Amino acid sequence: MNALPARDYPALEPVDSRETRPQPPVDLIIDQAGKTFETARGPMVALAPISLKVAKGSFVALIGPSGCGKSTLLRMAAGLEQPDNGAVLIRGKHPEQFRREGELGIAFQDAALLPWRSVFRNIAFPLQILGRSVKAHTDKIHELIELVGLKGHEDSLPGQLSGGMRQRVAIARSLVSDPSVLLLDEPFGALDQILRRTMNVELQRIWAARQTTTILVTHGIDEAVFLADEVVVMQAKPGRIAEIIKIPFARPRTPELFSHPHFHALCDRLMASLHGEGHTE
Amino acid sequence: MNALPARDYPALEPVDSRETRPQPPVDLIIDQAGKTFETARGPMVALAPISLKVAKGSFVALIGPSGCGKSTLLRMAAGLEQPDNGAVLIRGKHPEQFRREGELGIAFQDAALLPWRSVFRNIAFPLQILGRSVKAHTDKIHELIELVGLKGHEDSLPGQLSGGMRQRVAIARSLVSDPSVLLLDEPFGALDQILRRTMNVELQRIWAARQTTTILVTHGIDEAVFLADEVVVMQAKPGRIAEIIKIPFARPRTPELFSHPHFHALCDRLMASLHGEGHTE
Amino acid sequence: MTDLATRSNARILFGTLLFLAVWEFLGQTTAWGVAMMPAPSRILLQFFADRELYWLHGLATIQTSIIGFAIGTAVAILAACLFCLLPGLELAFRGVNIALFAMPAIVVGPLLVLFFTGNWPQTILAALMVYFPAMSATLLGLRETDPRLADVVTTYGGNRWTMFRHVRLRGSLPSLFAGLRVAAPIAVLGAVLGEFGSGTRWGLGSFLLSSLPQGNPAKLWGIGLFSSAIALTGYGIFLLPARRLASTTSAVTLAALRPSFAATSMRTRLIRLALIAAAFVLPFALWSFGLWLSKLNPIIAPGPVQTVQFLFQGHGAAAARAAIGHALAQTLPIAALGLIAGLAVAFVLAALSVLAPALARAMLPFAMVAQNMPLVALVPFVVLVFGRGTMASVFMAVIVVFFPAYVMLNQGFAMVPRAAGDLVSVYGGSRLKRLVFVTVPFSTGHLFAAARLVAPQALLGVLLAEWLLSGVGLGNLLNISRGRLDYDMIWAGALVSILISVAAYEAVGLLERTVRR
Amino acid sequence: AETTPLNFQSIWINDPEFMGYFIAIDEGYYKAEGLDVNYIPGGPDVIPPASLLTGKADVALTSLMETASAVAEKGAPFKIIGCQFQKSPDSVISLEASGIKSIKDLVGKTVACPPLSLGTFNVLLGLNGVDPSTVKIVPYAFDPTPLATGQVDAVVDFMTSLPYIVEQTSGKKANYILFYDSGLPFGKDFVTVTDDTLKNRRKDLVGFLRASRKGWDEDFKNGATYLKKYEDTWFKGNGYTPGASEFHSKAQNPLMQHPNGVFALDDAAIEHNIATLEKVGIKVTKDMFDNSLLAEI
Ligand SMILES: Nc1ncnc2c1ncn2[C@@H]1O[C@H](COP(=O)(O)OP(=O)(O)OP(=O)(O)O)[C@@H](O)[C@H]1O
Ligand SMILES: Nc1ncnc2c1ncn2[C@@H]1O[C@H](COP(=O)(O)OP(=O)(O)OP(=O)(O)O)[C@@H](O)[C@H]1O
Ligand SMILES: [Mg+2]
Ligand SMILES: [Mg+2]
Repeated sequence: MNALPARDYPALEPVDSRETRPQPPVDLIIDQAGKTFETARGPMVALAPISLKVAKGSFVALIGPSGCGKSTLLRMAAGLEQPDNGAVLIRGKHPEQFRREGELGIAFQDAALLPWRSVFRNIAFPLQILGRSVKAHTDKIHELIELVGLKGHEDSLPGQLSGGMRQRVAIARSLVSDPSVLLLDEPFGALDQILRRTMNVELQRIWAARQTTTILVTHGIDEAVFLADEVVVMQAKPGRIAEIIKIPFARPRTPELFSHPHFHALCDRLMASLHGEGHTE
Repeated sequence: MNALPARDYPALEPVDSRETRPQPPVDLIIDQAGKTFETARGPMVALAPISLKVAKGSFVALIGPSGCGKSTLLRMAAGLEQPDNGAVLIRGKHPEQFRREGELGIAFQDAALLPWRSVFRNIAFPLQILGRSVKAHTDKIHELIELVGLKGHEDSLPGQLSGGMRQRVAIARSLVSDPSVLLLDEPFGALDQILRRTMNVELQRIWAARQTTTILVTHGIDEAVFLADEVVVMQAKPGRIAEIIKIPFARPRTPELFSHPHFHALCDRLMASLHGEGHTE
Repeated sequence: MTDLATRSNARILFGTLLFLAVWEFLGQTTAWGVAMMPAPSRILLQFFADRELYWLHGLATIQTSIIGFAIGTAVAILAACLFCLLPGLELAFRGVNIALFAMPAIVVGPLLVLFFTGNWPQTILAALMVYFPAMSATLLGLRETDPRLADVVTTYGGNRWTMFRHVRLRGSLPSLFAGLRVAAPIAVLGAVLGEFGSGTRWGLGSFLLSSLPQGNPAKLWGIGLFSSAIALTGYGIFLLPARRLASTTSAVTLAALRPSFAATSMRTRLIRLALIAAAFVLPFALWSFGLWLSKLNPIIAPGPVQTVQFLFQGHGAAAARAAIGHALAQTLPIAALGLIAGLAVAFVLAALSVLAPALARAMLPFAMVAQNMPLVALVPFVVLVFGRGTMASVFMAVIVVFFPAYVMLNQGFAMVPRAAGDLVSVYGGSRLKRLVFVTVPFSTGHLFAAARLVAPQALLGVLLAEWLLSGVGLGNLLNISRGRLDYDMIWAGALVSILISVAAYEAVGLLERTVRR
Repeated sequence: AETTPLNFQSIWINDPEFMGYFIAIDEGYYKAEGLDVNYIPGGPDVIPPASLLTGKADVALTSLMETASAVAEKGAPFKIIGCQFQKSPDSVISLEASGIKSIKDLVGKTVACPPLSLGTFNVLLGLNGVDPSTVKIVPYAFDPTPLATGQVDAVVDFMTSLPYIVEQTSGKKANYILFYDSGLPFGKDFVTVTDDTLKNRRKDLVGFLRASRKGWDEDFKNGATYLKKYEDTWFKGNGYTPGASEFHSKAQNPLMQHPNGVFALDDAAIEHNIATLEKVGIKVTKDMFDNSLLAEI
């Protein structure tokens, strides 16, 4: 099963085990894809061949030690890195094909803003690339600016923003194109806890409203448990998937969940898995 | 008291209230220093005039919402930004004077690695700037590389590292010159929780061993409470100091502290202060 | 800080005044001063007496420079965009590009005069001289983009064109303006040079030519300084937006990856080889085509075949080769020296703009004057100071070489992200340390671009020196051949010097690829 | 009356060297011959024979060596139909104080020579028994300063303006030695056309020579008037002071005048020129000259 035909929409095969739900189609398939970088000191295995399926409309959190290949996995899903072998398919298409449809939203680990564009115009950037009208989306952009708490900073340049503010611009930018697949690489890393919580809730709202298939890389275990349907725990050396843990809490989840004992139990379970103490499936 | 004479070593005036300890000298004095940036849309107050004293050998954590001026404060202390008014003195000297002594270590919010230098040579960079021998410090650099868990990556270029690995290089770099004043701007933001805890403990060890006066900007409330003698809570619009909270736990603190009820109480207290519910002194 | 700046500005003002005073004194009192370095007051008086002529000649030169500048830079920018979008095209046209730039004026000038009338010969010469530097600078800016931004564009399905339109174009603005800064004075230089040769009645070049035999150094210096002033104005206009552009264009944070350099990702070796072949053939093809189109008499304009035959066939071939070889043996070492020295001077001046910005600002006008002083007017002075030997030729080459290199370097230095500089500052590093450890490594791209740009130029500078000063080498050979209407020799010489320039250009490229890998 | 256009390529920028043509234009002498003369000034980059070859010019003033070597070595189809300067103003000019009185005196001296004249100058030295290696030769680029300041002992240049300039600027008197008088008799500013033009436009060429001669004759008579007049027209902006123009005009007239009128190209002169060419290594025949048009004036 090394090379899936590009157009072959895969049969349903839920990674999600809540049997009561109808089995949704799979949005992202990573099939035995690994990534080795050539360096001056020989090959460097960033990701051992891994397989992962993400159901349409589901929320998956990626968690794992620094350097275990989370960003690499995400970049592979976005088609920015080619897997050495195996296949990566989004909606049955190669990432290069899929992203041209404008259904992909992405926030990189590094904000990657255009230094000469204001906050507003940075957020509008994906629209321009996708050839959509910025004018028609002005309201939407202003909403997003408000959502990430940057009202009043519309005309600021990236050089005039704090680190956290830049990251928030990147979050808003990833949402502006109304993506149906959203890839977020530690988007809340530079935010304070209060803002982080707010953003978590907002992200859940957006995700629920639009059924956006979301992959979130995070170091916040609580955040992962709060937001995700499934948490993918990765391990390093070589980068691989150690365990996939389902999060059973009902939706919508409210901030109260953070203090629920079941929540803490799951967090502890995750922590253990991170420590390498989880059972490997 | 707008302009302190540069050589005037200030009298002891402990911000620390543990009366049993002898009052240590003050290492950093910020005296009514504010910072306003000129932007195209008029002035932007990043920091209202604030005052702060950091005792020699103490550990201060800075915490506050994104954009409240934490980085600006740190950059002011390093002499990278000039306050509009008021004075900033480290060890009774202007920061520009002080940093020439090679007693200052800093880790920026953004890793700021030089892309053409390997991990090893990035860490060695401050030594070269200070005119110290890199060769004589080879062992030290390798120790630091091991400390931040980058063994085997000595020769990697920044472009070949993950986000968290880059941040760790920056941490190692801030320690390489054996600074007696250490400024850390969210150094652990991109690290996973396990590594973060390890680094916290290591940082405490280094701090204790060398009596390094440390200012740490962080969004991790638990981290702040675990590490600091005092937590400075800031608020935004305009950036200002809302409250300074003393952390009374005995040293050395062990990871067990994280599950101590007093610890949680203090964290909650801090959270409340962050929410703006704390009493303003 | 501001206080410090005013103080250093005041010091510079004082220095300038002192300089003028010394000049005045020497120019008034010493015999050689009177003859070769007339006092400022005499220059001014002469200027005043000639004011009506300055109006007539100056206006013509300004007009010619502006039109030449506009044509040259417009073509340059367009070409740079095309070359950026289609890297293969750049490779294929490299031969033509360098040939256009490296063609000795001694060959181009007479041809332009033959084919164009009115102000066009000098206008086109200005445009030709402007094209390559402006194109190189723009292309560099278009190519050196932050890899992080490329990722953003790619994930939104952007292609080469969207990347170009939204990222590269804006990101290249600082370099583009650097290109315009190089181009503006060169346009003036080209206009003056063209006017000097073309026999036109109006223009500072013809003013200079007619004033040369008058033995009135104050007049020559006046003309030189006046054209320098025009050039400096052009430079200044494009300097104005530079600082703001640099600060809004350089990244806020340091990218972990270096900008990907040379976007030549040719699919296969074969295509690359084909393009290199095209690069080699294209100039010759255009040469033949141009001749065919113009129906020029082969006595004046031999085709490629005739030129190669001249060098390798028939009874005179060996003698011709020997003559060129002998000339090259004299020219090349000096050109190499001039290139290195010119780059060194450019580097020192650019470094000064980091180490002692006020001083650099103060020195720049002098450097600009040296670059724009018509070399013919400088000759007696150069002879006085350097004699007519190697030193004089190297000096002339340096004058020609350093300016474009300086602007490119300075531009590169200005683009270093703030974060990198901060890092040095917090460890109390001096400006020198910042230069050595951050600024220079960061701007290797610009460093090599500067070297590539001026590699052909050094040869041109030496040719000029040989023509005016030393009377040896290739420059002299070309000049004498012109007097004998020996166009076979002239074109052969031009061909050889162009080939050498291409080789120098490629050598720098090779060095860059090795260093930046 | 109908006029036919005739493009005339001059050899240098506007100065008194071309007075006669200016007069002929301004006073309508060409028009009277049915010619509409388009005067194209010269300059360092202008190569008059090349203008003939490209058809940019119908008539050109050329220098002997340039034209002859093109004819001899490249087979260029040129014909010389007249000669403005019977004696070329090419000279070795030195300060009176230097004591250089003949070419022989140049031994051990530094001479600035335009690279273009270098070959001829070397021959000149040889003819006068001077070993060229005993003279230090440096390039000369129109500027009299080196001579005035003593950087060089002598320069090779036209004697029509340099002696005056040197005296004006330095107060030192300058002498000159004509090449013509030192073993290299040749003319300057040869009226040159291509074989085709000669064949097809003979009448126009004769008209051109006639009108030009009339212009020069007028100059010889009333030169001062025209010098004054041209200060603001033909000579405007050329850097000459009125004094320099006057000197130039006066100095050149004896070199142009000939009993048979300006442009005369008698057989003796042709022989001289051919002989001189042979001395500098260029072999041409009488065929390069055609003095039959002058006879028709
Ligand atoms: N371009 C590259 N060349 C060589 N090695 C690379 C490259 N990119 C990534 N790596 C290596 O691949 C591994 C995984 O990197 P990746 O960025 O995916 O980690 P990560 O899980 O995102 O870590 P973090 O949480 O620190 O961001 C790392 O060990 C890194 O050194
Ligand atoms: N160069 C600048 N020009 C204009 N405004 C600036 C500049 N630098 C910072 N600011 C503003 O100053 C305020 C404080 O910025 P600072 O970077 O200190 O925040 P911070 O507390 O570090 O935030 P974060 O946690 O997001 O890093 C922000 O509102 C920012 O917009
Ligand atoms: Mg990552
Ligand atoms: Mg910050």
